[in-house]
Amino acid sequence: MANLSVNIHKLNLKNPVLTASGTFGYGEEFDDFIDVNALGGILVKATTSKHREGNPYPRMAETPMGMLNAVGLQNKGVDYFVESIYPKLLKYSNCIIANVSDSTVEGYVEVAAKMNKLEHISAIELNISCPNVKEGGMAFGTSCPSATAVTRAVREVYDKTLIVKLSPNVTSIVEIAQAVEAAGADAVSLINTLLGMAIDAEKRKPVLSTITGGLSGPAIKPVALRMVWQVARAVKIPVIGIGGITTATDAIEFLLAGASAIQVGTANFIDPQATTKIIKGIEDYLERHQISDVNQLIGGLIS
Amino acid sequence: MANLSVNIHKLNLKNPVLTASGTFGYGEEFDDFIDVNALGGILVKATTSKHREGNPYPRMAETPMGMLNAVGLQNKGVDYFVESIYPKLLKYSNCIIANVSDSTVEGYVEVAAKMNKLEHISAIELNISCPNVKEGGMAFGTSCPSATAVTRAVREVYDKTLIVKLSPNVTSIVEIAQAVEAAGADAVSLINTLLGMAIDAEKRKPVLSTITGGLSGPAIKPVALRMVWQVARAVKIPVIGIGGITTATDAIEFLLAGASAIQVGTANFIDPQATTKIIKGIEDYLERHQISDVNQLIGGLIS
Amino acid sequence: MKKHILDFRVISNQPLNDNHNLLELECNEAMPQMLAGQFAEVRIDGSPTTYLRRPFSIHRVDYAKNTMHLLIKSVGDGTRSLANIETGNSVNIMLPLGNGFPISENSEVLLVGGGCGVAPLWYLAEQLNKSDNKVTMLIGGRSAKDILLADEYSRFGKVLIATEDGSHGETGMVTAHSVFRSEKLPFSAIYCCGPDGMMKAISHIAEKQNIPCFVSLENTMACGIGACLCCVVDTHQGNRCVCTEGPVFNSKELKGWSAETEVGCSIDR
Amino acid sequence: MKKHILDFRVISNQPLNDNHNLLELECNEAMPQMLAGQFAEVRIDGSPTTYLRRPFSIHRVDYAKNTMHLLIKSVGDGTRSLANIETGNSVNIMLPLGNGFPISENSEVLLVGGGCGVAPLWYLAEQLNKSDNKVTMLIGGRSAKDILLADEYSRFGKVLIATEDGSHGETGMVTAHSVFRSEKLPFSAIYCCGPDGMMKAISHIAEKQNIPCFVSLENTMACGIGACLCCVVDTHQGNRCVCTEGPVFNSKELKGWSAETEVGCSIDR
Ligand SMILES: Cc1cc2nc3c(=O)[nH]c(=O)nc-3n(C[C@H](O)[C@H](O)[C@H](O)COP(=O)(O)OP(=O)(O)OC[C@H]3O[C@@H](n4cnc5c(N)ncnc54)[C@H](O)[C@@H]3O)c2cc1C
Ligand SMILES: Cc1cc2nc3c(=O)[nH]c(=O)nc-3n(C[C@H](O)[C@H](O)[C@H](O)COP(=O)(O)OP(=O)(O)OC[C@H]3O[C@@H](n4cnc5c(N)ncnc54)[C@H](O)[C@@H]3O)c2cc1C
Ligand SMILES: Cc1cc2nc3c(=O)[nH]c(=O)nc-3n(C[C@H](O)[C@H](O)[C@H](O)COP(=O)(O)O)c2cc1C
Ligand SMILES: Cc1cc2nc3c(=O)[nH]c(=O)nc-3n(C[C@H](O)[C@H](O)[C@H](O)COP(=O)(O)O)c2cc1C
Ligand code: FES
Ligand code: FES
Repeated sequence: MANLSVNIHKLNLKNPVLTASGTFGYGEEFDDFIDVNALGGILVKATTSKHREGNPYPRMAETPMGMLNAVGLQNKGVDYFVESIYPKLLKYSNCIIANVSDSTVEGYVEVAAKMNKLEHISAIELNISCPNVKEGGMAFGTSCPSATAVTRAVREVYDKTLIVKLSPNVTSIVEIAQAVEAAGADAVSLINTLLGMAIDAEKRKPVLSTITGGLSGPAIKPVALRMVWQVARAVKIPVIGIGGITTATDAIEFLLAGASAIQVGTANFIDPQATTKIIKGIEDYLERHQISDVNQLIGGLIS
Repeated sequence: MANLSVNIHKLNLKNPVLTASGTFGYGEEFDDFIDVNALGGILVKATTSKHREGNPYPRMAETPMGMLNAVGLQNKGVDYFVESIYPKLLKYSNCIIANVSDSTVEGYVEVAAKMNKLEHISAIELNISCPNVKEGGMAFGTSCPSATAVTRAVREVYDKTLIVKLSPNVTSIVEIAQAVEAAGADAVSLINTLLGMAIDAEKRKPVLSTITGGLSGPAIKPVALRMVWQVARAVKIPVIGIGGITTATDAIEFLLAGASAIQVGTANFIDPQATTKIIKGIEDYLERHQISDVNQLIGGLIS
Repeated sequence: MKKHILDFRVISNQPLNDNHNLLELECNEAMPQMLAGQFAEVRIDGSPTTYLRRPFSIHRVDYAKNTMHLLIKSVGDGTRSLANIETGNSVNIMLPLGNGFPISENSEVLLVGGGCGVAPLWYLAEQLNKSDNKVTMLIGGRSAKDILLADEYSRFGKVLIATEDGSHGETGMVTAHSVFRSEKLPFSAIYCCGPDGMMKAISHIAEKQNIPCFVSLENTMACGIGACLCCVVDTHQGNRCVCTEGPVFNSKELKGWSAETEVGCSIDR
Repeated sequence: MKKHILDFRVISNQPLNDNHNLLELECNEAMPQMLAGQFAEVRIDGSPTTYLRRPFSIHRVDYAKNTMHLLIKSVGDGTRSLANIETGNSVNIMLPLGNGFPISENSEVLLVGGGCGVAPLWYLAEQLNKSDNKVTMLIGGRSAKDILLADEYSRFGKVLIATEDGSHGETGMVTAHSVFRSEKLPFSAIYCCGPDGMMKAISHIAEKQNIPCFVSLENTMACGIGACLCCVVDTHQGNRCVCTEGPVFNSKELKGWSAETEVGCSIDR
């Protein structure tokens, strides 16, 4: 059987299939449907320095082959995470990555420093791209100086693998990727959601309480694939591809575009077994194409 | 019956439904299917200063609820347009708008100046947002100084209604909109296509000859709606909404978000009668909601 | 309770009126145990405008036949597509989801359903009946044709009807039904499902008489399993997920539903 | 020719082999006139992954019955969805599109089809036969089961078969068929539809003997009516649209198909 394991900086993943933060809860929501340990790893939902209630309802709107969300980083804060959630995550033996968010540099640093002490959290993903919070969030990820500042500050307190998650709502995602690489990121993941909006024509009102929200799902795949391709050619650190991945074919497209691993997000909602099916599909593809190592697919477009 | 007519600067449109450039040919392609004169107006395909062959095949890839194109402004140049195409357009009595593209400011100015002399072309739409040409195109629309420069230069030679078509591939479309407003644009239209990519996993190759291309169709509607809403609140000139509009409900959502008119693009391919069905649907909506004038919908979100 | 993802086969699709259909679905495997008030997330195939699954209450369960019923009201593309499904077709469903109604024993209970809100009440009435409760069921609607399956419920207890136009049962809203015209209602619990406005009105009546009122909420859901946090409702304990912590709530827990006093502890179910 | 957008009803769906189906479709209105070689753009309903219409050659036309046939090869979601369509279902179709084959008169002509490429040749053979041509039809495929509808064509002329494994007709590629083993082929025109490689090889043979060769091209299409410019092919006159200026081209017009000499004028059709 072909080798499926890939490396992201110091992380050795048994396969390149991860879950996208905010779409996979803390893993246990999927225990009934799949063997979570079969995945390359899981990214748990965002943790901030303080407890956050998130945005008011409604938080979701369906769109053509996609959805908008305006969850707004609802979570109980890093201390609760350390005390009550982390212990539950210990049952998983694969790679557990925390998604770190906040509205201030100090907040990011606080969360990262506390995560640094958790042995079983092998990496953090810095979410500088959440479009659903009034302050911070996406703002950090849409300019090079602020992206650099938060990455550098977190780098100082975080020793393990530091992944920075990029916003697609920018003129040049390549510039931001290069900035965070220079600031010490060990890998970048992209894309977070595209900023979008839905209106209920009958009620003449925005559907979401926050008016705008983050677009995810197959609809955004072509944009995500383009950005992964652009960034993978422009940085030396590994790239993790995210955006609309639903099938093994989608995943392989991202690997070919240059991603070393991928995250499955919204697809988990439609099929909670999507991730394990994707792993199986990648295996089948490798066998059919007689490729012995999945690493041969990474950036493996034929020209 | 409710009033459907709207104004875009000096243009009086009999209804707010236009066609998007590059998706409606020169109108005649649709003569067999609809009464083209029933539309508020038509935007014909891009005209550049010189003949252009466009990009090599393949130029198209289907994506989830959308498509990528890489046509690359194929057209026979402005002189051919004036001599051979313009006369054929005279059979239409509604508003004919030319879409002006090029790779240099001089080129844009040349085309605009020649269009200025054509009596029956009542406006031009400056395409500073085409992602499918190596030079110029989108580059003009992704920075304020270059968007300002091309708008100002064209403004000097063009007397009638000047619409500037904005690129969504930017960090802040509001800033660009404000820049072209200050530079003399009479209206803005948005969005052009999002830059995307498709890969054929089996062949391990990009699908498009140009690797990346422009994403259109329902998939991009939430992004387009958000941008129209943002821009409409930030500029005083009228906004024309574009992006994934397929049904009357879609069109009404854009009007509610602040668009004074809308353009139907990719939907023409799936249903060449989409435009006239949308007009009918808007009428029905107005009647059902007992609204006597479509202008009451423009920016008419209830809060 | 273990959640499952299963294929079902449509064995009948019965139109009840203009816009309601009753689907009977047979499970391809042994159907898991489910509680009254739990729901299912149904994948709608062949509807290009329906990307996410759609939540529906578990209407009836027949373990002997290995079938389940869903009651579908056509409101959009997803529900219309289900309403048009043909016998023999396969449907992919995640279930059982959510918490379910608490089942009292040896009491007198009232069930109130409005419109399609009767959906979870069939299975509930059956369970309550089995647990030796005296069941009264009050069904409301615009007019006679909106009163769904009233006869069917009579096997579990007394059935009362209220229609706004008086074409069936008492005239007026359910909330104005004579059953409520008592200083001291005989019920130890009220169970309610229907439009928010109706449920709020019923919960006010219940609260005044200090009767626990359990309401089943709807919400826009993306995942149905607590993974996305899209389906929150504002409670006195903060935002809670309708899909995992609901869909059934004690109305006292919900902000803006009753007197705005903090309830010290969550109601036991 | 006026283009129409029409609803058709599936009156039969006949599987021809593993992955080919023959659909007979009845038009809800009087069917317009169509030319052999023209195509139709079919909207595929109920396939969420199929957003654009799909182009198919007009396989047969029966004006008396007001029906048309399409020959469908299942290659992806759109074609699979069509192959599974049930009798009685409605299909929305734009037609007739493209230019069609030039129809010679009183001549001897050769038709070459490979795989699903026989699709436009039925109607073409019928038209050529009606115009008093002596028709020879050469059909190629991997093996016997890939040779579709060969018997049906015999009513229009001689049918020759070539299979790579020799299970039907001559062994080998169509291009190696003995019909070509003549210094002076008797044909005044060759019509060809199939994989590009096959069509190129046939066009080389034709060119050597100075016989006009008309090929029907495939291409990825978004609109089918010349509005999007997505479907271009590189010709000696620059990029041309397959949907309006094709799908039939004289092979000499196509860049990289024959000797790379400029052809002065477009071939009259
Ligand atoms: C726990 C639960 C149980 C339910 N039980 C039933 C049931 O037994 N029978 C039944 O017919 N319906 C039930 N519903 C409602 C049903 O899920 C929606 O009517 C359905 O999702 C609408 O899908 P659609 O594609 O037809 O409509 P859409 O086109 O998606 O929307 C049409 C209208 O329905 C609203 N809507 C969309 N999605 C939802 C949603 N998830 N919940 C509520 N409203 C929504 C929209 O705002 C819009 O006004 C239940 C909902 C929940 C949350
Ligand atoms: C003028 C014309 C006439 C045709 N006539 C017939 C016919 O009579 N019978 C028949 O079975 N097929 C015919 N085709 C091909 C048919 O259109 C494609 O097979 C079909 O569009 C594939 O759709 P899909 O959703 O099944 O596959 P997809 O999932 O879209 O793609 C599967 C494979 O088909 C290729 N493909 C996708 N779209 C097209 C396209 N528009 N043209 C060519 N290849 C494509 C893809 O690159 C991919 O390799 C014709 C095509 C053209 C342009
Ligand atoms: C409901 C929801 C919640 C999300 N929450 C987070 C989050 O907390 N942190 C984060 O970095 N990304 C979050 N995301 C973004 C996803 O991780 C992912 O980047 C995005 O959805 C695109 O991938 P997809 O198309 O596969 O869903 C969220 C997405 C959704 C749909
Ligand atoms: C095939 C194709 C060609 C296009 N050509 C042009 C063009 O020449 N000029 C231009 O300004 N926009 C062009 N566009 C962009 C459209 O006008 C429109 O902005 C975009 O497609 C989004 O709208 P839609 O989703 O309704 O298609 C083209 C789009 C497509 C799909
Ligand atoms: S629907 Fe996802 S958490 Fe409830
Ligand atoms: S398919 Fe649109 S021009 Fe040919």
